[in-house]
Amino acid sequence: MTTSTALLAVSDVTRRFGSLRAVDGLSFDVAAGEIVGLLGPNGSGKTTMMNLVSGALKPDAGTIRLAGHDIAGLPANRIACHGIARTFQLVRVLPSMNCLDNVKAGLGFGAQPTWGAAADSKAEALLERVGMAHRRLTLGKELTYMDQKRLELARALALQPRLLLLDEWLAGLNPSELVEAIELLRKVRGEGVTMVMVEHVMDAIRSLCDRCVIMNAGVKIAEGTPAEALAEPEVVRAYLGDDAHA
Amino acid sequence: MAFLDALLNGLTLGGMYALVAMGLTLQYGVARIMNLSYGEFLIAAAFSAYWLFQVQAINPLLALLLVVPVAFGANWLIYQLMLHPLVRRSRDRGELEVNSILATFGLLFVIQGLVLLLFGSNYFSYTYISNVFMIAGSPIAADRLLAVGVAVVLGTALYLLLVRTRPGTALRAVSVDPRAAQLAGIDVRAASAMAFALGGGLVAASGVLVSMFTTFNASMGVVFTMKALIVVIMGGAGHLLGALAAGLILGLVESFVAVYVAPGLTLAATFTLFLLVLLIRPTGMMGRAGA
Amino acid sequence: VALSLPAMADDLPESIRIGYAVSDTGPYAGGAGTTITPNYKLWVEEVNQAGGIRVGDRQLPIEVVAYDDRSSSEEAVRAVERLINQDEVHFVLPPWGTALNLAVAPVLHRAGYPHLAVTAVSDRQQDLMDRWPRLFFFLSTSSHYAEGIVTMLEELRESGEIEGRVAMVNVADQFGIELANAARALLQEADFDVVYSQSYPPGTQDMQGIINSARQRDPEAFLAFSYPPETIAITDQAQTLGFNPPLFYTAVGTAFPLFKNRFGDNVEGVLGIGGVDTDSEVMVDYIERHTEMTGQAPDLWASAPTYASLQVLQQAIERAGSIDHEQVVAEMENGTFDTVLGEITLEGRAYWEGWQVGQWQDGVFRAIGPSDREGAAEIVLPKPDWR
Amino acid sequence: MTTNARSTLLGAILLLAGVIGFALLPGFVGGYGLSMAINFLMFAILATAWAMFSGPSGYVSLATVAFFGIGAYTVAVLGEQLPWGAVLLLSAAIAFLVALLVGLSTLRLRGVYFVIFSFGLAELIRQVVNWYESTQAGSVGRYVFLDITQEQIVWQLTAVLALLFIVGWLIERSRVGFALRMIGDDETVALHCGVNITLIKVLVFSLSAAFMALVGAIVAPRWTYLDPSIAFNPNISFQVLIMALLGGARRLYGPLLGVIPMVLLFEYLSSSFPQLFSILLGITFLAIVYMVPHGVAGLIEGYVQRYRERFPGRRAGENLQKESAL
Amino acid sequence: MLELRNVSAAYGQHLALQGIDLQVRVGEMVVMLGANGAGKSTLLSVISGQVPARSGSEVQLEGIDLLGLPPHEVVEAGIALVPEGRGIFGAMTVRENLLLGAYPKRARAAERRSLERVMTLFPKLEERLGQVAGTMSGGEQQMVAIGRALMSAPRLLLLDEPSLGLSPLMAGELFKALERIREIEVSVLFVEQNARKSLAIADRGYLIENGAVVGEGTAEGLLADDAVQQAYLGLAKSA
Ligand SMILES: Nc1ncnc2c1ncn2[C@@H]1O[C@H](COP(=O)(O)OP(=O)(O)OP(=O)(O)O)[C@@H](O)[C@H]1O
Ligand SMILES: Nc1ncnc2c1ncn2[C@@H]1O[C@H](COP(=O)(O)OP(=O)(O)OP(=O)(O)O)[C@@H](O)[C@H]1O
Ligand SMILES: [Mg+2]
Ligand SMILES: [Mg+2]
Repeated sequence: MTTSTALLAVSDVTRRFGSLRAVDGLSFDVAAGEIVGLLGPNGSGKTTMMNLVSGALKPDAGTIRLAGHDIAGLPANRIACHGIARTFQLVRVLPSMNCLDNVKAGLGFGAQPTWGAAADSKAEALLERVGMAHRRLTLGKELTYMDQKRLELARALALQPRLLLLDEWLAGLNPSELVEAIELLRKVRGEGVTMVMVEHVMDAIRSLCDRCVIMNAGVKIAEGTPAEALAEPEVVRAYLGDDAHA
Repeated sequence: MAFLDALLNGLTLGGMYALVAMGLTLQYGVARIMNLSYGEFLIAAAFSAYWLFQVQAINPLLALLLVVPVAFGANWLIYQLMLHPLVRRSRDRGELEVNSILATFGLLFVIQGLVLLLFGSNYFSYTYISNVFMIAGSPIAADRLLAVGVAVVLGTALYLLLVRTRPGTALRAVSVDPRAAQLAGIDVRAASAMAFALGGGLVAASGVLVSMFTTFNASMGVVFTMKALIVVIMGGAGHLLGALAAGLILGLVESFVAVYVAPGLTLAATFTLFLLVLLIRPTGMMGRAGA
Repeated sequence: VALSLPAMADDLPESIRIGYAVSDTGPYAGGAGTTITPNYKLWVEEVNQAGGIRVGDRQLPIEVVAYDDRSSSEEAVRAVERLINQDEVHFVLPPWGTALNLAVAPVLHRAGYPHLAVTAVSDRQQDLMDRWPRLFFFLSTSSHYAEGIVTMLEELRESGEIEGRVAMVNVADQFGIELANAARALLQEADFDVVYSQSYPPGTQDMQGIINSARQRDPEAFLAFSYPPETIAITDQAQTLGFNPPLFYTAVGTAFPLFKNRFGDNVEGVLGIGGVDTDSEVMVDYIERHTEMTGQAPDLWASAPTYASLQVLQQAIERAGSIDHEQVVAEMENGTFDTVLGEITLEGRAYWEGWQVGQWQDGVFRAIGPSDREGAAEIVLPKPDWR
Repeated sequence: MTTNARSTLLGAILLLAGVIGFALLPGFVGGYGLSMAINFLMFAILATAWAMFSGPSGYVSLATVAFFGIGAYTVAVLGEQLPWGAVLLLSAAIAFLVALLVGLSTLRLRGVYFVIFSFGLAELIRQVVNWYESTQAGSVGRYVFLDITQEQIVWQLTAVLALLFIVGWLIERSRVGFALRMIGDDETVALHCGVNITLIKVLVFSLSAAFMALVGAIVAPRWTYLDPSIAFNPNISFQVLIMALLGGARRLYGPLLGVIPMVLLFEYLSSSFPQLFSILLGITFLAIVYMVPHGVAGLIEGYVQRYRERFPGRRAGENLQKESAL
Repeated sequence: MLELRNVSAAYGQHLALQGIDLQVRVGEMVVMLGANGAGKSTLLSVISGQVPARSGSEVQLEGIDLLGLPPHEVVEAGIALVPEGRGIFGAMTVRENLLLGAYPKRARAAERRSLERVMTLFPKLEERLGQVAGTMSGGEQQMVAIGRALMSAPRLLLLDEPSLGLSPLMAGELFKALERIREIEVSVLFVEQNARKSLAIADRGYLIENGAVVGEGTAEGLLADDAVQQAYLGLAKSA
């Protein structure tokens, strides 16, 4: 059901690859200001769902509404202009551009494009914010994995999104880095950005998400607060495994 | 009657295209060298066959036994001395493509210049076999049939080599992902050199065979390079069977258009087909989607 | 503005510098390498062996500057400009083919050089000569050649040897199309039954489709207005497919030594453009010299005119007693010259008397048309079976 | 003054000097000099236009000659009927439209598939023109008898080159140019940043095609006679590609740095060693490829960077990025 | 068996490793912990011959010098690496991937036996031998990658963040599998972010920071260490 408060409303979305139904009649809502975790075993269709929302893939069936507008099947650039930004599971920075330009890439073409001197100063500020100011002239391809992830976030934020999609953005951080990163995301949410995040790091999910949607084989198997959803036996069986309780 | 004629003709022609393209699938598909001098090697082999036949009275089939190993060796050296440094200095596949285009463009001129120096710019042609077979009342030239036969034999042998044997699987692994191949203990440099040299041997074989029934001169290499590239790309880079199929299809189209539409549109038709295939399948007939 | 070099008889150079840029590489290289380059070399060697060209009371040897135009119009234009401006050659010999001759014509014209466009064939010959007053042609127009073969067909029909079913194909480039258009019009006018008429794009390698289609229509005469590689391919595939009409005609390349080398005895009876009069001693002698010096037999269509054009140039210079372009051109326009083609004149700045049709007979490409000209051999019909 | 503004000014001065130089050239050199100038200008425009699109986007096109040929054919068909200016505009417009169609149809292709596709496309256009001319127009060759002098050709090409540099500069510093670079780096990212990649690619591609057509149109009268194999000679595409790559396709001035040595090299070798031209060209070319790995532009930038590193007072390498030839 | 002495490496100007000393003994399982960009992956790349070390560095496997050997010869010497991002042949089947693992000469004779061993270690792969590896889920791909490394009959296995991107269930299975690998007498050197779990199965550990070793010890010792708890187990304790 699409409620009037939902920023993102996904209903009955299906996407096939050949005979495989990667996403199979999935529905869920995300209210404005919320952080929703999208969880599930490997290959359950999480990234595919993110791709459908961001426009990287077109759904075979179903609707995806952003603040009431149906965006299903629109090209990704149009969706970006509607206010959805994302990061990628396999990090994607612009390899031959420096960090400043990478962020300007997010500034120049979104809903409220900024260019010229204004863009320069905004880009500097965004780099500062993700802790990358000292790397401003380093090329994308020369950054470490983590720095690339930071840069990706800065670029996504540059679009001034209403909805931010994070695909395993926290993967590969060690616990103390995780604390920093979670802090950063909290701040971003504090500025009114709604988020959907795919993550396998349960600590992060528990401390960040308001709600979780849990998928398996393309369908939703549980939904609710992290505590509720992660306690469902089906979820434990398919996703967490026994020693998650340890 | 006309149909059978066109069919047989298309198959022989297509066999020749497939034959010509086979070496390039290895050189480009496995060794990742976009070899612009490919056709020059073919022409050089054709001239060698001509010289061996006319001057040394060695027939082209025996010439294969001479020319192919020499070409294999020469290409192996070229890879080791000339191309490997490019592979080392290129940071990604795109850069290697640009570098190999530039380098083999230089090589093209060197080989063409040597052939010019030795043979001049004239057309050459000779007759070795002029027998004709009849298949269901349609004539078919023995030399062409031979070329197709060799294409099929080489194609099958190569396919089995790549799919059934350990070194072949290693070659395919290199073509799929050179970095991962290293980790699997494969000597990527040796494998690439082998693939490039095998490709060189194949193109030499096709040069010898093609010389039996076409007229050639020192400047014609680029014609074969482009034909081979089109066949390879249409089939899907690195896919041997794709190249075979693409070659046959192009041959058939050319033949049927000549008979049923107009000979003036044969080349236009093959290019149209090629472009359509790419528009429908951007990575060629057998190419992996999203690759 | 004509910039002809000041060349008074008394301040003659030590040698005559002659420049040419022909296609050593690229698609025209085959034609140039067969027809043009060997003749240039032969002529220069012969003249220099004889002490040079006689200008006034002096014998001036020839000095050659040669470039490769790489079959490109732009290269040809620049190479000729280089020859004229940088190398300051006294005369420029023409490149191969209609396209390149037309490309360099304005350059030669501006600089005031004579232009002996031997291998250019165009139906707009007159037009071009009007435009460029020092331009000479040595091969007739395309229609002229078409006329040659069609006239021959008419004669054969009159004598009852054929009824009149003709199949024709042509290469879709300028020369091929002009030939085909002219032939088609003439054939229709003369009420022939054209059972097959198609064109194919330049660069076509496979001719089986065409031969098969033609064969199925069972023509008595098969005319291919083709270029050397296709001439070979067509003949080759006609043999393969057992297509043996009484009259088998292929155009450019039939007269090449290559053709004979390739097909041996099977050339017997094949018709083509050009031909030589084997009764002419000068011609026979020329063929021998050419074969001896360059290691290859001449093209039996355009080689002799090429060589003849050089003889014309030499004789014009000798008669003018000067290398002044205007004087030389005047001699060429008005004189009679002793060449391998016999005594020729260039009235109206073109040589019209060349052979139109030849046929391989007993291993020689003999001239057979126009049949009423002296030296023409009898046509052999029907052509013998392929072996 | 920032490095950026300084290099812009330097560029403007060089451009102006170049224009004046070429404009005055006919007064100083003879026919051969002009011929060289034309050859140089011709490839300079083609390679710069090529790199304007292919450099940043990474789409290596072999269709250059398709647009060049379209320009030449426009002149051959309409040259005598319309005023010269109109012919030029029309040739650019036709090429722009054709490129638009081509661009829209080839969006899904990447890498070598695009390279060969663009080659196939140029050949297809040649075949179609050939077929049309031979069956519909009745003759394949066309005569171009226009009284345009060498000087005029030099002037016109100079003007086009200057215009191209201005347009290229404007694009490079605009969002369009930036977007094109993003596309070259990662199309998916560009798309998700809100870039209408179709529009950008097609726009710049078509613009570069229009310039290529202008070159074809301007030099066509020089050749007097045109047929499809002359106007659509694939060697032109190859030469342009090679020159641009050699110079460095990532910079506006990069291709120029490739055109100069290549034109001189071709000329030197073909005039001094006509018999060994091919072999020497090949060897020299290989030597360049191995000794100048990042293109001439890369070489020069390397020097500049080393200079700056030695004198760090001047804001070391603010705008410099290490990069490959493409 | 593996002995690193004073290993340094650089990317251009940037010094990524400075004077690392490290050992792995026969049959041991050793974990490397460290922040992002510390140089862990670089170290594994140096050992496997993909990144050149600076002069003065020493890498020895049972007394044999490894530095300067190309990657495939390092594999031949008995070291297999499972890199970040897995490095499997996505377009080939699981069977082909595994058999390619046995490409080194040292592994050929034992190919059949190795395959059986991998099958018992990862029963899931046995059902999927014919599947194209690229279409498998992340965890299964990780199994293929480890399986392939094991096929080369290694004496030492190097794993770079093997649990990255795996669901908790998969990660759990992976750690179980790692414990089983030890049973077949292969030494393991691996990088992990999940310090708690990795120290639970490892014998010893190294702490890497800014390209240098800043601490080492037995797994129990490290787990108990205050500094380690703060830096690598911090959040886990609070949550
Ligand atoms: N382009 C594609 N072509 C074919 N199959 C695909 C494609 N993309 C995804 N799949 C398949 O769809 C299924 C869902 O994949 P998806 O990437 O959405 O999983 P995921 O939930 O993100 O898994 P993970 O946690 O491992 O990232 C998988 O089985 C995958 O193999
Ligand atoms: N290809 C490269 N070019 C330049 N610098 C590099 C390259 N790869 C890594 N580096 C640099 O080397 C240092 C060490 O990187 P490394 O990948 O080894 O770290 P890591 O400890 O594995 O980190 P992570 O946990 O993020 O994988 C980093 O500062 C990184 O920026
Ligand atoms: Mg995913
Ligand atoms: Mg790492």
